[in-house]
Order: sequence, then structure tokens, then C-alpha cells
Amino acid sequence: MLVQVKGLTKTFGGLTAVNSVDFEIEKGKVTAIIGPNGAGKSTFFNLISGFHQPSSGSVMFDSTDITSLKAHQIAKLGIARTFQTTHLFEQSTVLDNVLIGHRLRTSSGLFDAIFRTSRLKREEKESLEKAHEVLEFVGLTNLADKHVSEISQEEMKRTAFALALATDPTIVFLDEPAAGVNPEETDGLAELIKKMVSKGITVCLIEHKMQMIMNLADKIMVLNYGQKIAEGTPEEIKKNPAVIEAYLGGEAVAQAY
Amino acid sequence: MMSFLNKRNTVILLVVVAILVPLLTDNPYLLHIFSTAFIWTIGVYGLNLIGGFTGQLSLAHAGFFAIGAYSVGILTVKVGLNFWLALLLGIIITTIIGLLIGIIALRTKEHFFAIYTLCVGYIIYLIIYKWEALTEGVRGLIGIPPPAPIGPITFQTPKSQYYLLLFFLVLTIFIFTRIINSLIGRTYMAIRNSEELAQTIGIETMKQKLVSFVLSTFFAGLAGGLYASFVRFIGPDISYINVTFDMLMYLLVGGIGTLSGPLVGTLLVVWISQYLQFLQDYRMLIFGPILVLLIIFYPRGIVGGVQTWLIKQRAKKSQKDLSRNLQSVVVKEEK
Amino acid sequence: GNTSTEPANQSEGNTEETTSNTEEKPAGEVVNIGYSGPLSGPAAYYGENTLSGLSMAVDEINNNGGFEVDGKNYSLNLVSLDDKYLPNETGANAKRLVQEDKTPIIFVPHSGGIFATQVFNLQEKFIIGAYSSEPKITEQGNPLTLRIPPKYSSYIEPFSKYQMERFGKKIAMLPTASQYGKDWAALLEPGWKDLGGEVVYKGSIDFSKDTDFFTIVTNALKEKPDVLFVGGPSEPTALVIKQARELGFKGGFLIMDQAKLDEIEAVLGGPDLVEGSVGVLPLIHSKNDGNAKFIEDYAAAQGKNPGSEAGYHYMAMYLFVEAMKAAGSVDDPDAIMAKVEEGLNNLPADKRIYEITEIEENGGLTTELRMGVVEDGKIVDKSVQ
Amino acid sequence: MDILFQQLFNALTIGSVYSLVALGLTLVYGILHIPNFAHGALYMVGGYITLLFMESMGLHYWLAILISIIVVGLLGVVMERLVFHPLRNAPPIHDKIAAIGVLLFLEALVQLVWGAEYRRMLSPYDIVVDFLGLTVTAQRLLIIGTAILAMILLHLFLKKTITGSAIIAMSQNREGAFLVGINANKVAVITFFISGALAAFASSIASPINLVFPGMGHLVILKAFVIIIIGGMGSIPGAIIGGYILGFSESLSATFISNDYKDLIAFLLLVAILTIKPKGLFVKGARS
Amino acid sequence: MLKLTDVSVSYGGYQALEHINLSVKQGEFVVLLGANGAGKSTIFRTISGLSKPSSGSIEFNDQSISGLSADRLVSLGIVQCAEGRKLFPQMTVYENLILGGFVHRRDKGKRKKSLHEVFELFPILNDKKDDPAGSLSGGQQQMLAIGRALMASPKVILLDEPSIGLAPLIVEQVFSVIQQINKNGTTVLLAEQNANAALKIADRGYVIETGKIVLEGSSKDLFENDEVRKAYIGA
Ligand SMILES: Nc1ncnc2c1ncn2[C@@H]1O[C@H](COP(=O)(O)OP(=O)(O)OP(=O)(O)O)[C@@H](O)[C@H]1O
Ligand SMILES: Nc1ncnc2c1ncn2[C@@H]1O[C@H](COP(=O)(O)OP(=O)(O)OP(=O)(O)O)[C@@H](O)[C@H]1O
Ligand SMILES: [Mg+2]
Ligand SMILES: [Mg+2]
Repeated sequence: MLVQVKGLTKTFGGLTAVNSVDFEIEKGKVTAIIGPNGAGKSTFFNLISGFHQPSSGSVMFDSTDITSLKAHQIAKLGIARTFQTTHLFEQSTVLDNVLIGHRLRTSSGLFDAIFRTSRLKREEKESLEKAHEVLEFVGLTNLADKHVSEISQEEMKRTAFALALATDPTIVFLDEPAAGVNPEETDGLAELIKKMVSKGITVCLIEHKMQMIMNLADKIMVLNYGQKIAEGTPEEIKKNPAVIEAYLGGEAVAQAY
Repeated sequence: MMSFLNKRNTVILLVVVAILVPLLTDNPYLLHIFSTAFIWTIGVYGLNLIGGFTGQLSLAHAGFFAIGAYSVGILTVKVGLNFWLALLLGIIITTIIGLLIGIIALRTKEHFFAIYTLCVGYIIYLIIYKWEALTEGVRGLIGIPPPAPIGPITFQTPKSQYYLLLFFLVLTIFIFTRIINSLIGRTYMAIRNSEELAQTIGIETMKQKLVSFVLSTFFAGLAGGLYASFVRFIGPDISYINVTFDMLMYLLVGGIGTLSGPLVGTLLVVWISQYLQFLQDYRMLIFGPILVLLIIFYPRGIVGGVQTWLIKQRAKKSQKDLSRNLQSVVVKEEK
Repeated sequence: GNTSTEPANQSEGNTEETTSNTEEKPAGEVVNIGYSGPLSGPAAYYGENTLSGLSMAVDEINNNGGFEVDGKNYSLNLVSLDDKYLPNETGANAKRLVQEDKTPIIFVPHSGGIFATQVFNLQEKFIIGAYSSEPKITEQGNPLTLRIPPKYSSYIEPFSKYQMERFGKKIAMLPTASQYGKDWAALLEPGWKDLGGEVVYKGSIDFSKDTDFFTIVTNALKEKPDVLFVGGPSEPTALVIKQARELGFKGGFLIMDQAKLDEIEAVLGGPDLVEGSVGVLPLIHSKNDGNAKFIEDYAAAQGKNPGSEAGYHYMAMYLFVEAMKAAGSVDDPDAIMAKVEEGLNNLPADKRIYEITEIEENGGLTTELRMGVVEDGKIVDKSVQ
Repeated sequence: MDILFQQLFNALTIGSVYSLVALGLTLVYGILHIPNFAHGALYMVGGYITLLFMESMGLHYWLAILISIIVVGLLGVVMERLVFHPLRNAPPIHDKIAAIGVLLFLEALVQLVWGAEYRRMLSPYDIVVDFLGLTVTAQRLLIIGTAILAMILLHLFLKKTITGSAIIAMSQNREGAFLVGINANKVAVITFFISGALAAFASSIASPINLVFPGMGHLVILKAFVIIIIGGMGSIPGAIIGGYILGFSESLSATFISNDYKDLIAFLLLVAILTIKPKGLFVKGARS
Repeated sequence: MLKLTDVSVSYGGYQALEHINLSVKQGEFVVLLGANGAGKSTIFRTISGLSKPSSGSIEFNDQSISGLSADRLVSLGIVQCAEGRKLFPQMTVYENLILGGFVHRRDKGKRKKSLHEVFELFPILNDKKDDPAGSLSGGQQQMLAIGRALMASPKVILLDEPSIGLAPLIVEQVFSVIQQINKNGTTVLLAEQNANAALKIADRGYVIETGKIVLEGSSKDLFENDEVRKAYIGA
């Protein structure tokens, strides 16, 4: 198991956003998290990626305990993520955004910068190559010099993917990667996710787009009010009455029409 | 590539002009104004690094400037050290204090950071003002020696001091440019852009902000040390908040977060305020509103404004080219 | 541009060229006189006061047809620049004045600025008209510095004696937190002790920073002093006196020379609260042949009584003119400086605002002591010869 | 013991002034997120306007204060309209710098009009009274009394009137306020008016025990920032409590530690607090 | 009553709405369906004056209201109960409701009457009227948000995903309240992802996809539409 979560809990004041969740993510697979708005999905991601400190519970990554590590330390271990509202470095170009993504794999410091040491030059070259590589991977090579404010929603999503990939991750957590993207482009993004998996990257994603999830996911976890209410293959989830009730839409209501 | 060459040529040209100035004129006043402007520019680059590129507005920089100046002053006057040694120690002292303050101050964010550093600046002022045994209090430190000669080179005359300060200015700009154009500079800008995102891509933002802050106090301390030996007298006033405000004004007029903003802004404002001397106490009646208007209409100062204008021009030109091309296409088709 | 044809405007110093009536004057050469002082910011009032004495003298001299040196007629032109009290600005201003206006003399009314100009005044050849009682400015041994105000050390003993006899031996110190206040306190403490007195409280008040003086005055009075040493600009000093009385202080006040008894009295609306004070005798209370005309003219022009800043600068301007005449040069600082003594002797009777007793070896003027006390609601001249 | 009580009384006086100034500052911060560096200039202008109407027009103290409150309140409004409103979408750094520009301008303007000298404001309550065995002046009792009254009135205004609720609503959720039909511009204008009025009132009641001069706002504003940070930026009770905390710590440290270092102590207090709690003492949970 | 003609909205470079044409008649109950980020909230924000359209016009009772500020629209009777509730968390339930009636602040009688009605609709709010709004549970907060909108006595109420984050039971409750409001004469425009429940009570509906209206019709038609079933009902 690549990621093992045990009894993970997070409270905000009086609200329990994530409530003792046990969960595992298998290497090389696509794992999805679904659930109603406010169910605690994003919070779950925030806990794993070190953005919030859990109130209790533990997170293991590749048999290291990362529960109390900081976000940047977790990123260095190979965990990348994207945000629900696409989060990019607004005032830069696509290339600059992605370029900085590789910074955590470089070690040049002030000294290198001032004296332009060979290490700096090498690492700058590396970062640039990496940036071009991931931009090509997500299909944005031609937009490299565009300002992020000039590109479309879907292109932003791709840039966010590229940024995550530039950190050389083992696993990426994608928070609603296809939100606000039309169906055709959604398919494109799904293809991209598949491509990532085939490259050996483990993917865990949150999505409300059921068709996409059902096609992509190997395993789905359903959260409701911070609690895990179901877990299983897409087929199992589709049929799960609790999930239909809480999320997919109560059959009772539909029939009553 | 063309523009890069142009930029490099401009820089070389500027440096050559700066070197020629003292040869063309004997006016010590002119040299004096340039020299002081150079000193401030160095300090303003420090402010630009942390405020403009890393996005943390520090209002304590007059304080760090003063720490540099007083360290050099005290070490030369009271301890009797050689100027160069004192300058080195002064910078070290400034950066150590900067480090200690930064560790605490950078835990706060945005407005809190600005006000926190404002208060830190004021504390530095109060300490300089009250600690008479060390700083001579309100009287100030007198008799600070000019930079000690290096071998045959002495720094007694306005010209030689001008060259010395020019050297440090060019060095500052060089270091600054190197930093900004490297991975480090990109890291700082990433933090300015979004600290949160920077963290998720594995950047240790606290450490990076701290390095940037310390480096910015380094420039402030260097400027302060040079100031002490240039003016050769220092009083607590140089650590007062108004001096930070002045530096901020230089930075804003030039363009915050731009490479050449500190240079352009400082030279310009220092000269303008010389020309506006006849207004005396009413200078601020003009400066105040100018500052406000500038912020509203040219938030990135002169350099930023020019950059935007150039981009627009280029866009216009390319659009014109495009429409011309289109026209020619149309014309062809009509034929 | 300037409109300073009415005298009332001249002291404002708000324009670079403060000369007036240039058109009416007989053609002759112009000698520029420099000034760099605080004309904006917190110290601006002080700066304006110093400048007012200078510009009054300059205007008078010009209106009287200038002065003659070596057979040539000259008029004066006062060039004043603002340095915001910052030494580096003073330095820049001085360089500019020398460079652009060829000023042989530059008046600087604060020690920081004086120190900053002493760094290069010998190279650039100009006299510093130094208005500061800071001892170090003359200790530097700068031959082109003339210290205008007197040393205040001579006040210590008579002031102390008077108050000790009248009120008692315990003194609490609450002067202004400026350098001047501190220097005073530093001299007063041993002086007071030498006379057998006791210093029961040492503090200082920063008028521009303290929001309320009650706290510190309370603390000082807790020690039950007989005499309170206060000082600084007249208005805040008056306020300290008032608050001390409010808090029940019945003793006397020993007032630093910066504050003027007459002004304090005016601020407090009468002599009741200042009863038992000792300080420098205000100019208007020591009218004599030397200063009567000046006091009247100044009051007419400025609408207020002249303080010592104005008086000394006024006199110093005349002194330098006399020195130029004696030296036979308007642009050789060394020559002018060498003839200051002679200039002093030639000073017209009605320009002797203060009685200068000597010029010290190191270039400091020494003035005769004038002491005033408030007894039975009146300011009384107690000058000791 | 006597001195302790006397000093506590002194602290109460000065704390009242601090609280009033800090209130205006925190109000603007809470609602518009502007750290208004020019607030100290409003304080100063307030003192001058009162003085002007007392001296040159011969108006009664209270009438002059009333005019000053209105004039400075309007000055606050003008500032909002001309400077901060155009900058409402700009990055936060810009507000601060624009405020500095306003500050420089107002100080120069006051110096131009009234000169740089220290001035005294004479209040009609210039009498010493014996109050519970302490020496106090009527003016000081007046400061404490009216400051507390002003705070109570402000509290009632904010709590009991619907306009007051609108102001608080805006500080808690801007969009929510729009959705119930609150006009953002009006609230901004009212807030700036109140803030300016509080500054003018504070300086008008404090001036008779101090002096009126162009730099009088400098340290007050700096301390007001210390206070609102201690009290949690935007928190109204925090500003009041913070004002008194600072008043007491200054007065007591001047008495028992060192007068020379009492200002330092106030600022060190802040540094200590922020070191432990980077967002201030009384800050409530996340504000959206 | 409410009519959008050719309305387009963009956020910076991103076009969130393209040529939206939409109308709601007096007393009608209309639902907007669409996935996350389709643009439903943007339509609401635009009607309420919180976002400015780059082109097109909005009419209310045959008068153009484009460009009016948010508070003017509220006083005209267009009230939104927004996504994310936008309550005043540190104010009490009572204060929140009173502010809901801000536009009628001079009419005390009306305020009292509305308050009474709201408390009748949601008795729980009366019980909790002195508690800070932030302390309520999600469902209660949603009720408060609706109640606050009702305090303005709206002619048209815009409800943006009122069922968000609510337990199914509460969802049903909320929906029946909305139905009740509509029956009492208030025109309702509702945005929902929960097509199932929404179509059950609405008269008519529009389907939005990436900023465009792709389908419109009566609730029954939409419910039976295969595309809709596939995309939004999932069964
Ligand atoms: N920083 C925070 N402070 C307080 N409460 C929070 C915070 N972050 C999230 N919450 C609360 O935690 C709960 C879960 O939120 P979360 O963002 O994880 O939901 P989600 O499942 O991602 O929903 P959605 O599908 O709408 O994105 C919500 O009630 C939210 O209001
Ligand atoms: N302030 C904004 N700046 C930039 N883009 C925005 C902004 N608000 C919304 N968007 C984008 O506009 C699109 C439409 O958003 P909108 O909120 O209207 O969707 P929605 O249909 O209400 O979705 P949901 O079901 O998530 O509430 C989305 O892609 C969203 O990311
Ligand atoms: Mg989420
Ligand atoms: Mg929405």
C-alpha cells in the first residue's frame, strides 16, 4: 500500500470535517473520492498533503509516517496535489509556473546564484528540460510563453497538472480536476490521467463527474459528513443504497415523481 | 535575444556614463547628490528584494540601515577598527539582527508583518535614541573616518568616494540581478505569487522568506555602513520611520518588484527633491498627492509603467502587422 | 517666485531667494549667504525662528544701501535650504550652496548638520555659522567654525544658588529629552551637588513623543523635590510647570535657557504658576540700547517677541558683515574669520543684542549672563556682573 | 500606595485616549481591511480644527469639538472616496502606501496653514479637583468620562441601530451584506466618517492636557497600531481593552521600571505578544 | 417578470457565460440544472448585480436592471439566497434576520410580520434566535439563509443550491419549504445539481453546460429527457 490512513480526524471548531477515516491507496491505481459538497473530501486531501494538521489519526506514505510533516516536506517525498479552485502563480507565464515546480529537486542556493556556479547552470537546465517535458506531456508546449491569465479554464487545469508533475511525484492528488470543464475536454483530461497512470504515477482524485469517475477509478471511497460511508469498485458503489441515498440521488425521490 | 542584447548594452552604457560623470564635472555638489543617491539605492534594493520580489512589505528597513551605520560608526570611532573591517562586521551584525527579527516577524503575514516590522523599526529607533552609552543618544556619533585607503587608493576626495559608492552600487545591482534571474529569484516570486502553492510544490517558504529578509537587511546594512563613512556623522534620525517611508517612496516611484525600479526611483526622487528645494516645507504637499496618484494609476511605478506601455505598443504593432497582412491578403484575393 | 516685499513674509523662508527690494538697490555686487536648517518636519518652528533673525538682518542691510568692502558696494542675498534636521541633507545643501551660490558663510543651527559640514568646510572653503551650544563643535578645532550662542555653563551656578536659597536643596530634573536638555542636565547635576544640593530624581521628557506628562511629573514629585529643573521649547515647558502645580508642587522652577520666561508666562495666562522660577532674562525684559530697536522691529515684523535664536542670528549676520569689511574681502573665509574679533569691536551700538565678552580661542562667542527670576508675580532682572 | 493610585488614574486617562484612537483605526480595518496609516494625521487635524474654532472664532469648547468632529469625519470620507475607493481592488501593499501619501500631505498642509510651533488648547475645565483623595484635574475626569461615554454610544450605535448592524455585517461577510441590500459605498463612507470623528474627538479632549503640533499624531498612531494588533485587528472590544492595557503598562512601567524606556516597553509588549500569537490576542476564529 | 437576453459574463479572460437567454414569469418556479462550474451561480450573481455582464441585458418587470448595484436590486425585490450562505457568523440568528429586512428598515410593522412568517416556516430559528449564526448546523444555517432572504419580502427569490451539503432528509424539508414559498406567491428561480428533487417541484427548467443553455423545457419533459437523465440523474 502506498498510502495508509488510519483514524484520520479533523475538526474545525465544533465541526468535524473528517471523522476517523481509515483508507488505503494502492500503488499504480486510480483511487477516487466522492461525496456531497462539504463532505470533507478536500479537507481529506489537505490532511494528507500536510496543509492541515490532523486532530487525530495517522498518515503513512511508503511506510514513512508523514502525519506531522510540513507541506513542503511531504512534497519532497513525492506527493503532489492540485487545488479545487485552480491555483497557479497568477502573475507568470505557463512555463515559469511549471519551471518552479522542479525547484524542490534542485539544491542551488544564494552562493550558486551570485556566482552562477556550474551547479546552478546545470539545475536551471534540468528544470527547463523538466518543464518542457511535462508541458509536452500535458500537451501545452505551444502555450509555454502565454501568461496564465490568458489561457482557458481547461488549459489552466492542464497547467496545474504539469506543475504537479514537475515535482517528480510518486502520487498525485487531484481535487476536482474536471470541474468547470466541458464534457469533451473532460474526456481529454481523463485521457491525460490515464496517461499519468501508465507512466507509473499513482492517482487519487476527487470528482463529482460520475461518468468520468466510473470509467477511471479502480476504487472509490464515498465520504458523507466527514465519514466514510462506502468503499469499493465503481460497480459496487453504483449499487450501494447508502451512496444512492446520500449522493447519487435517492431512488425513492425519483420514483415518487 | 535582441532585447537581451539591448538591455546589456544599456547597462554598459549607464555604467560608462556613471564612470565619466566625475571626469566631466568638478561640481562637488553634483557628486555629493549622486553619491547619496547611490547609497539610498543600495538600501532600496534591499527593500525591493523582500517587499517587491518576495511580497513581504518590511517597514523596518531604516532601522537596519541605521544598525549598519551605527555598527560602522561605533566600531571605527569607539573601538578604533579599520573602516573595512568595521564595514564587514557592521554588515554581519545587521544580518544577524535581521535573522533574529526575521525568524519572529515572518511568522506574521500581510498587514501584520507590515505593522510588526513598523514597530520593530520604531524599537530600533528608540534603542539608538536611548542607549546613550553606546550610541551617544540624540547627540549622535561624530568623527567617523572616511573609508580607509586600500594600498595606494585613498577615499578622501568626493571623486574617490563617488567611485567607491558607484562600485558598491554596481556590485549590488549585479548581485541582485543574479539572484532575481536565478532559481532563487523564481522561488521568491513564487512565494510572492502564492505562498500556499509554493508550499505544495515543496518550497520551504519560511526558510526562503527568511533568506530573502536577511539578504535585504544585508543590503540595508551595507548602505548604512557606507552612509556612516560618507556623511561621517550619524544621529538617531536615520533610523526613524520617515526614512523608511522615503525609501518606500523611492521604490514605488521607480517600480516595486522591478529590477531597475530602485535605481530609477531613487535617482529621480533625490533629484526632484533637490529641484523642489525652493518649496521647502511644502514639498510634501506635492509629493503626498503624487504618491497617491502614482499608486492609483501606475501601481508598478515608472519602470512598470514603461514596461506595460512597451508591451501595449508591441501588441499594437503586431496587431497592425496582422491587419496589414490581412489587408494584403484581401487585396490579393480581390485581384 | 516670491512676494516677500512685506517684512511679515520674509521670515517664512519659504523661497530660495529671500532677498527683497532688489530693484531699489544701487547696483553693486551680491554676496550670497547660506543657511541650511530644519524648515519642515517637527523642528521647523525652531528653524524658522533662527532664519527670521538672519533674514531680518539681511533685509535691513540691503535696505540701507548695502555695505562697502574694499571700496566696492555689496548687498546680501540669503539662500536658505531645508535639511529636515538630517545631517546628510545639511551636507548636500552646504555643497550646493558653495557650488551654486558661492556662499562664504553658511549658517547651520543644529549640531548634527554642523558635524556633517565640518567634514568638508575646510576643503570647500566656507565658514560655518554654527548655532549650537554643543561643546564638541568647537573642540573639533575647526578654524572655520564660529559658535554663535554662548556656553550655558555660566548659568548653572547663579541659577542653582538662587533656587537653593529660596526653596531648598532637593532638585528633580525633568528637562526636554533633546541633546541640549541632556547637556544642561549633565552640567547642572555636579553644579548643584557642589553647592551642597541633592538630586532626587533624574528624568527627561520627550515633548514630541510623550502623550501625557502627568505620569512622569507624578513620579518626579513623589521624591518631594524643592526645585524642579525644566526646559525645552516654551510651550511644553509651560505645560510641565502647570501640571507640576496641578499635582501640588509648591517649590521653584529652574528653567533651561531654551525656554523664555515671558513666553511661558503668556502660555500660562499670567505669572501665578511661574512664581519662584529662575531662567534667562527675556530680551524684552532687558531692553537696552543694544537691543531695543531690534526688539521693536522684530515684534512689528513678526507679531511676537524675539527669542534668542532670532537675536543671535541677527547679531551674527551683522558681525560677519563687519568682519568682511575689516578683512577687506567678501569671499575669503580665512580672512573673514581672522577679522571676526575686529568685526565684533566695530559692531554698531544698536546691533549689540547681547553683550559679547570675548571670542574664545576655538571660535566660540561668550556672552554676559542674564538671569531673570519671578518674584511676587513679576519678572525681575537679577543679572550678576 | 498613593502614587500607585495616582498612576492608575493617569493610566486611565491616557488609556482612554488610546482606546478612542484605536477604535477608529480598528473599525476601518475590520470593515475595509485598510490599515490606515493616515489615521494619526486625522487625529492631528482634529486638534487643529478645534483649536482654530476656539481661538479665531471664539466658539465654546464643545461647539468647536462638534465642528471638528464633523470636519474631520468629512475629511475621512473624502479620503475614502478619493484614495481608498479607487484602490479597493488593488493589492494590500498599495493601500498602505497611499495612506502614507495622505499622511505626508496632511502634515505638510497643517504646517503650511498653522505653522510648526507647539500650541496650547485651553479648555474651560482647567481646574484641579480632589477626587477620592487623588489630585486630578477636571479635564482628565472629562477625558475618562467622555471617552467611556463615546465608547458606549458607539457600542449602542453598532448594536442597536440597523445602520450599525449593517456596518458589523459588512465586516463579517461583505457579499452577504450586499445580498441583503446593504450599500457598500455607504457603509464605507459612514465607517470613515465615524473613524475620523473618533480621532477628532480623541485629540480634542486630549489636547488641553498636551499640546497641538504637526507631529502630535505620530506616536499616537503607532501606539494605536500596537493596540489593535494586541486586541486583534478589526475587533472592537479588543481595541478598547488594548488601549487600556497599553495605558496601564506605560504608566506603571514608567513608575516602576524606567521612564526613558516606557515607550520601548509598549512596543516590546507587542513584539512579545505577536511572537507567541502571530495574529493577536483576541482574534476570533477565521473571518471570511 | 425576469428576463435575460444574450447575457455574457467573463472572469478575466475566462468566459463563464455565453449568450444566455432566460426568462421567468410571475409566480413561476424555474430550475437551473447544471454540473459543477456550469455557470449557475454566475447567472445568479449577474442577476443580483454582484458580477457585471460583458454584454446583453437583464430586465425586471420590463425595466432594464443591468448595471444596478446589488443593494438597489434587493430593494426592487430581487433577492438571492447565495451559494455558501453568506451569513454573518458572529451575529445572532435574530440579527441576521433583521438585517435580511434591511431594505425595509423604516417599516417596523412589515419587519415584524416577516419575522413572524419566517419563524412560522422555521420554528427552529425562533428557538435559536439568540445564538450566533456560526454555531448552527449546516441545515439550520441553510434555513437561516433562506429565512434571511425572505425577510426582504422578495418578488423573485433566487436560490443557489440550497440543498448543498444537507442530509437527504433536510433536503426534502427544504424543498417543501421552497414549494410553500412559491405557493405563497413568490416567484422562484432555483439552481440545483440534484435534478431529481428539483424537477419534482419546479414548473420549468433550463440545463446549463459550460456557460451555455443547452436545453430548456417543462419539468416533465426534462425529467424524461435521456440526456438529462444520464447527466444529472444518473439512473
Ligand atoms: N479551514 C477551514 N476552517 C473551518 N472549516 C473548514 C475549513 N476547511 C473546510 N472546512 C469545513 O469542513 C467541511 C468539509 O469541507 P471540504 O472542503 O473538505 O468539503 P468537500 O468535500 O471538499 O466539498 P466540495 O465538494 O464542496 O468541495 C465543510 O463544512 C467546510 O466548511
Ligand atoms: N470569481 C471568479 N473568477 C474566475 N472564475 C470564476 C469565478 N467564479 C466562478 N468562476 C468560474 O466560472 C465558471 C462557472 O462558475 P459558477 O460558480 O457559476 O458555476 P456553478 O454552475 O454555480 O457551479 P457549482 O455547481 O460548483 O456551484 C467555473 O468554471 C468557475 O471556475
Ligand atoms: Mg472540495
Ligand atoms: Mg454554484
